[in-house]
Amino acid sequence: MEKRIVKKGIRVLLARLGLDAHWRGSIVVAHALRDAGMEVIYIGNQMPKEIVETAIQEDVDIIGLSSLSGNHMILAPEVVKRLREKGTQEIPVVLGGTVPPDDIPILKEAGISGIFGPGSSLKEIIQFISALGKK
Amino acid sequence: MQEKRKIRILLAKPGLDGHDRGIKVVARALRDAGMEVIYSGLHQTPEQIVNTALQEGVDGIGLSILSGAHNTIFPKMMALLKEKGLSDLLVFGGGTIPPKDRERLKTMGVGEIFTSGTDTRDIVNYIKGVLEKV
Amino acid sequence: MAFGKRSKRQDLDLQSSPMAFKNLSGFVIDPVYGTENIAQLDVERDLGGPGEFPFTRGIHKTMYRGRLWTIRQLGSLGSSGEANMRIRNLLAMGATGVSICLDMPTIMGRDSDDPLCEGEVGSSGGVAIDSIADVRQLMDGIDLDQVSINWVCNAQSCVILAFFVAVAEERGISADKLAGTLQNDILKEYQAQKSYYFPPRSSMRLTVDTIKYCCRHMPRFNPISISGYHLASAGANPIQELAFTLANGFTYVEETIKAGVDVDQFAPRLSFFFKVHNDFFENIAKFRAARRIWARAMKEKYRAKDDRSWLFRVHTQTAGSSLTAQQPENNIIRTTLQALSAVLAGTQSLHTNAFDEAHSIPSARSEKLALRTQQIIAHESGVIHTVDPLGGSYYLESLTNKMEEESYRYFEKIEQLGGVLKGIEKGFFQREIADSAYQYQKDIENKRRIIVGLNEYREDGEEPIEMRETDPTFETRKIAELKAFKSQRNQQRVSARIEQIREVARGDGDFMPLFIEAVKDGLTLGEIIGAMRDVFGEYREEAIF
Amino acid sequence: MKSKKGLFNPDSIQEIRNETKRWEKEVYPREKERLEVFETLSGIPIEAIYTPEDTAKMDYLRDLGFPGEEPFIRGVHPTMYRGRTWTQRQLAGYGPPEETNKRYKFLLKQGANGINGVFDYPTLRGYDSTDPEAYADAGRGGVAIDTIEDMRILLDGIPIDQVSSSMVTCQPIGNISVQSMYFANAEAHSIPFNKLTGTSQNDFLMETVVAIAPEVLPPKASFKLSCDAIEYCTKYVPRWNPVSFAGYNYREAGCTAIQEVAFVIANAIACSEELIRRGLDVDRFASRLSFFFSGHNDFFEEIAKYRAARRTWYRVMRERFGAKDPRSLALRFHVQTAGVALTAQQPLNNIARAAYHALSAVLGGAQSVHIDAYDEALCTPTELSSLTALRTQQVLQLETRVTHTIDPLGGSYFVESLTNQLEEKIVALLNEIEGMGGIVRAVEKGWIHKAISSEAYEYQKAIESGEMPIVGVNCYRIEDEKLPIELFQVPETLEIQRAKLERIKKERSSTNVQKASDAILRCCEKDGNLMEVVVEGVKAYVTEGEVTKVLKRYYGIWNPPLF
Repeated sequence: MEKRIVKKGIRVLLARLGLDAHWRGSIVVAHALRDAGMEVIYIGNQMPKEIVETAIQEDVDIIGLSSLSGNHMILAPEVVKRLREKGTQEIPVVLGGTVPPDDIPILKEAGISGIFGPGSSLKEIIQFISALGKK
Repeated sequence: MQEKRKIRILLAKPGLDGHDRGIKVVARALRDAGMEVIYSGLHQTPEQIVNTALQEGVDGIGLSILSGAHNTIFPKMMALLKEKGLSDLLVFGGGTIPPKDRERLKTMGVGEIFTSGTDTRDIVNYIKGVLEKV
Repeated sequence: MAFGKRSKRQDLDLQSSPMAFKNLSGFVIDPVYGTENIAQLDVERDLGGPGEFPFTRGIHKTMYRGRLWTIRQLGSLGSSGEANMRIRNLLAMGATGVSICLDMPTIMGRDSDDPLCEGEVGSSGGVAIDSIADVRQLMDGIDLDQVSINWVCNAQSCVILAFFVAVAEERGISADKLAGTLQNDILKEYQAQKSYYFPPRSSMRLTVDTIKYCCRHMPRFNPISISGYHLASAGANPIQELAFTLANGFTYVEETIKAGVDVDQFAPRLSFFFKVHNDFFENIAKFRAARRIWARAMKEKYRAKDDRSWLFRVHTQTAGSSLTAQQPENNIIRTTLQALSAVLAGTQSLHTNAFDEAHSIPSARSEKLALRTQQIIAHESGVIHTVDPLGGSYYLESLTNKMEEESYRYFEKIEQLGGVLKGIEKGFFQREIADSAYQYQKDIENKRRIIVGLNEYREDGEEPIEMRETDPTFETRKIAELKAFKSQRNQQRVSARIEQIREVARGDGDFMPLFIEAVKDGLTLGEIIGAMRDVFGEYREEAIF
Repeated sequence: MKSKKGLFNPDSIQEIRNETKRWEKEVYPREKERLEVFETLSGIPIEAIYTPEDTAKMDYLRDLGFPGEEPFIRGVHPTMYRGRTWTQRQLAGYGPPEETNKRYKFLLKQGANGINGVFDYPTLRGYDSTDPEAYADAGRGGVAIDTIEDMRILLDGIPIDQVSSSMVTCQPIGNISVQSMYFANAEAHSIPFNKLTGTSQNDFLMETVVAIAPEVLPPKASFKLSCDAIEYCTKYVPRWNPVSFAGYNYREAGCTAIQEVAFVIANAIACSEELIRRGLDVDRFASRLSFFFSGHNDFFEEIAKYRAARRTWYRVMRERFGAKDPRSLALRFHVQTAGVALTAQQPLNNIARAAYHALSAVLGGAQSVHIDAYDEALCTPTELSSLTALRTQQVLQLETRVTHTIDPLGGSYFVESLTNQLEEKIVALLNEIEGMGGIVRAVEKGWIHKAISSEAYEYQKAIESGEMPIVGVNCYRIEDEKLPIELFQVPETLEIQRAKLERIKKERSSTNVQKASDAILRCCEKDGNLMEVVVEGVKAYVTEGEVTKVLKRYYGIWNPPLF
């Protein structure tokens, strides 16, 4: 418990889902979150299992996922499911990338807290994550 | 052997618009294809056009309309031709005419409507196809 | 230099392409241009700095570093109420100027209730203007002293201007605050566009009348936009467009000087209107040559002293005639490239066509995309960061020189004919243009000129695109409105005004002040034009093709 | 006659200089400027006006010359587009090979002059579709290839001895299998290797820097695989371009135009040194090294970039490697219009962007061009959007007449001056990389990663501050926009691939598979050319994933610096 009190910033785990090669968006977000005073653990491409394990191990406040390949409908809900299995469903999951509008309600239903499509601004993302982290 | 009579076509520009590039190009193309072409010039009323057709004894009339007045002018033309007993005259048109209107005009007896991008050879072939068969 | 010889590889040219390496004006293009092609170019004499004589590199010192070009889109639709909505919408989306087109009856100087106009009221995507009431509605809620309005009117310009000034005065805005342009170029009507009523010399008198009025009372307003665009639409190739437009310009200068106005009083308000077609570099060379020729002529021939009199200020529109009805999305690409060439050429104002224009009046969606195209070039491409970025290019400089030379050749020919008005009467321009139009069509049909989706890569069974429908009840409503308007006028004053107009027409007095008063009394466009027609008579050209 | 060696004679330059000074001091300040800074996308300041003074130091014959001749700045071929226009490459690939094959046939029928394969993420990175790390990405972003049978299906009915193929096998780890399958498939159809034309990407930076993920091959190993493929093609497939240095992707990831060119050339220098070390003569392989650039927003900087790249490459090949064959000295390149410049907002606006991106490539003298489809920021291109992209190429080639003369901007004071400045900065960056011990070392140190990712961040910040306007994103935005276009749905891939893999694994000879895998491992041990054994391996139906496993077992894995 003490650890939580001295903790300076919000801890965010950022991962790219599956094998998606698009790098730029998640890196830019990583930079921005760090500049906004958060601690960022960036693990690159990972599958849901590794993402959830790292999240628990690193005791993060939020998980940010990036996917531009179209695999989000399979893998993002999988992350939430595995969090639930481990009893750590309080860690919110946020997704960024190429998400068609029709997929958004389905992903929200599956437990994704926030979705950021192409053209989202860093400011919106930072604000959203800060608000989530403060809860 | 009797020499074949040349096809005579009246090209006319009814209504108010002055876009005569298309009709002049067609006029030259028909002439180069061996037809006799009478070009009416601008701003002709349907009455004037039908009178010219009658006087010149043409085989067909081509109307160019880019102003959007085709739905008014064609029906008038067709009615006048009928009145004068010229219903069997070939009438065709060209200009900015949407597909839906094209269909409607054809059911009124307009032979063919040519729109932007038409190859003039298609117009020549069409006219010859209709008139040389007769 | 031996290089010139080495470059003549005609055998290879023919193998690779069915087209010869020529531009739209028919100039033969060399494989590569180098210093020797512009050996005669004297940078100081022929280029100058931006904003410096002879203005080849641009008429303003800062050009787009100082101010972007005016993004001017078309805001007109059948009724003045609808057009008003569209104008407001365009301004809200970031357009910085609007053009207003008229419907066919207005263009022909007739009111909506004229029997000759049946079926054409609100046609061609233009606004139907009969009376001051229409312009009042059209301008409702628009800041007349802020927005620059381009009135695409010609033979009827004097009446439209009267409506505009009268409406502004009603709203407490004096004429000297109004910005904008009248097209008012009657010469090109006889040469190409063919919307005229009176014999050329009477029409010229009206044009000069409006120029005089604007010089005295409307310092921010361009009384004329000397238009090559329509010459090109009717078929003129770029060199004809350039030469004929400038020749027309010189004619207006001469006629206005003849009417007793000092050249420096009106020349700064003359403006031009060009088309940009498919040939990218030829477009750019055309503008640069135009600036240089105009500046030299104004300074050296017409002895203008004010440096603003030397400036060739130009509005540009992308080529409607280059658009295809087939595969309309392809037109977005053409328009983008044409718009880019206009910007590289240093235009003052630009209109980009909507991609569905070959089919119908632009839909709201296609209109927005056309506007965005300009904004993307302005804000994203970075081409606006320096003035005349292509200046010095061997190819472009050489092409600019060539266009200038060829223009002088045309000027000589026109001179020999006895000037532009004589040339019109002899059908010279009409024939030149018709020749080029026919040549263009033949080039397309035998594939010497390729248009994608039209004579190459054509597809059958295309899905038609959505098109804007015109409202079939509009005509009846408009006629009813006009009837109501007429019934409220003081009929005696109307008749008196008509007689006054006939009187001035018979003499040589000024029209504009009278027109402004007349439209305030409710005279319609058709009545004013009609009154003049009684005196001037009607002009009919011989139907040649 | 005055000297024509320089662009202008010295007297007139002095006069122009004086006049320019006067104009800048007295005339220009009379009007106000709209912005505080005017600069290119890579940050080079732009002057209000360029005059002969800016090109005064140039020597026409030395610095510009003629097309097809040193220093190749005006173009690599004597006739350029008057002889042959650029190749229109429109990338296509999605789902299982059965589906992509149909799209290839559609595009060829529409006038495309080659096929251009993009591969799904598992294929690019050396996985089979069914791999537990990979299944969610099967068929996404490209076509799925697991075995030689997939290659056969992909190319079915396409005359690969007549049309050229461009294969975006960006990472050497995936390239070695896919390219082997392509060659082995040609052999099975009795097509001689000297009839095969095309390009594969095969860029080790793509594996270790740009598309970084944990657990990739170490830079040295990835670099070796890349060089193996180049060596193999040099010896056996003489008309194939075995590498295409993917500046495009570096740029997409965030770097500037200057870095883009410097990194590809540094990469090409490293490859050349390695191949010379292996005993090949520079003129045997250099003409087959090809380059891949991005066509981004800054119109003139892009044109200057292509020209500067040609002159820099010429100087590197001539001065550093002593190449003599003109084809070794001429930098040939493919351009793709910048995906990163497209917006998901108001997607049709992208047609306008891509049109002038492509125009700048053409004015820069590209050998082939791919134009992005307008829906690329949203999904895999639909048939309509990919057709519109192809039409953009055709409009440029056939209607604009920019192809009628060579290097039409040559001589432009602005373009020439920008070309010189870019070249200078590229050379400076090349020297910096050289000082670090070359590109492989710079990658190992994480230096390239850092350079790219900080530029990406700067770019995004510039957009968000409004300093870099993007229409529809940070200006002229429409709230609650409804997507006016139809999005593409990726067809079912995984189950189709799974069924094929299961069947193949049952039917193939496991002894042959074992033998082939052993041969690959032995080749690693004795540092032989791996391509030679992989080509044999795929004939025995060894899957891509199996090849990867052997390679990773021997070379180990590397965790690159992630950001």
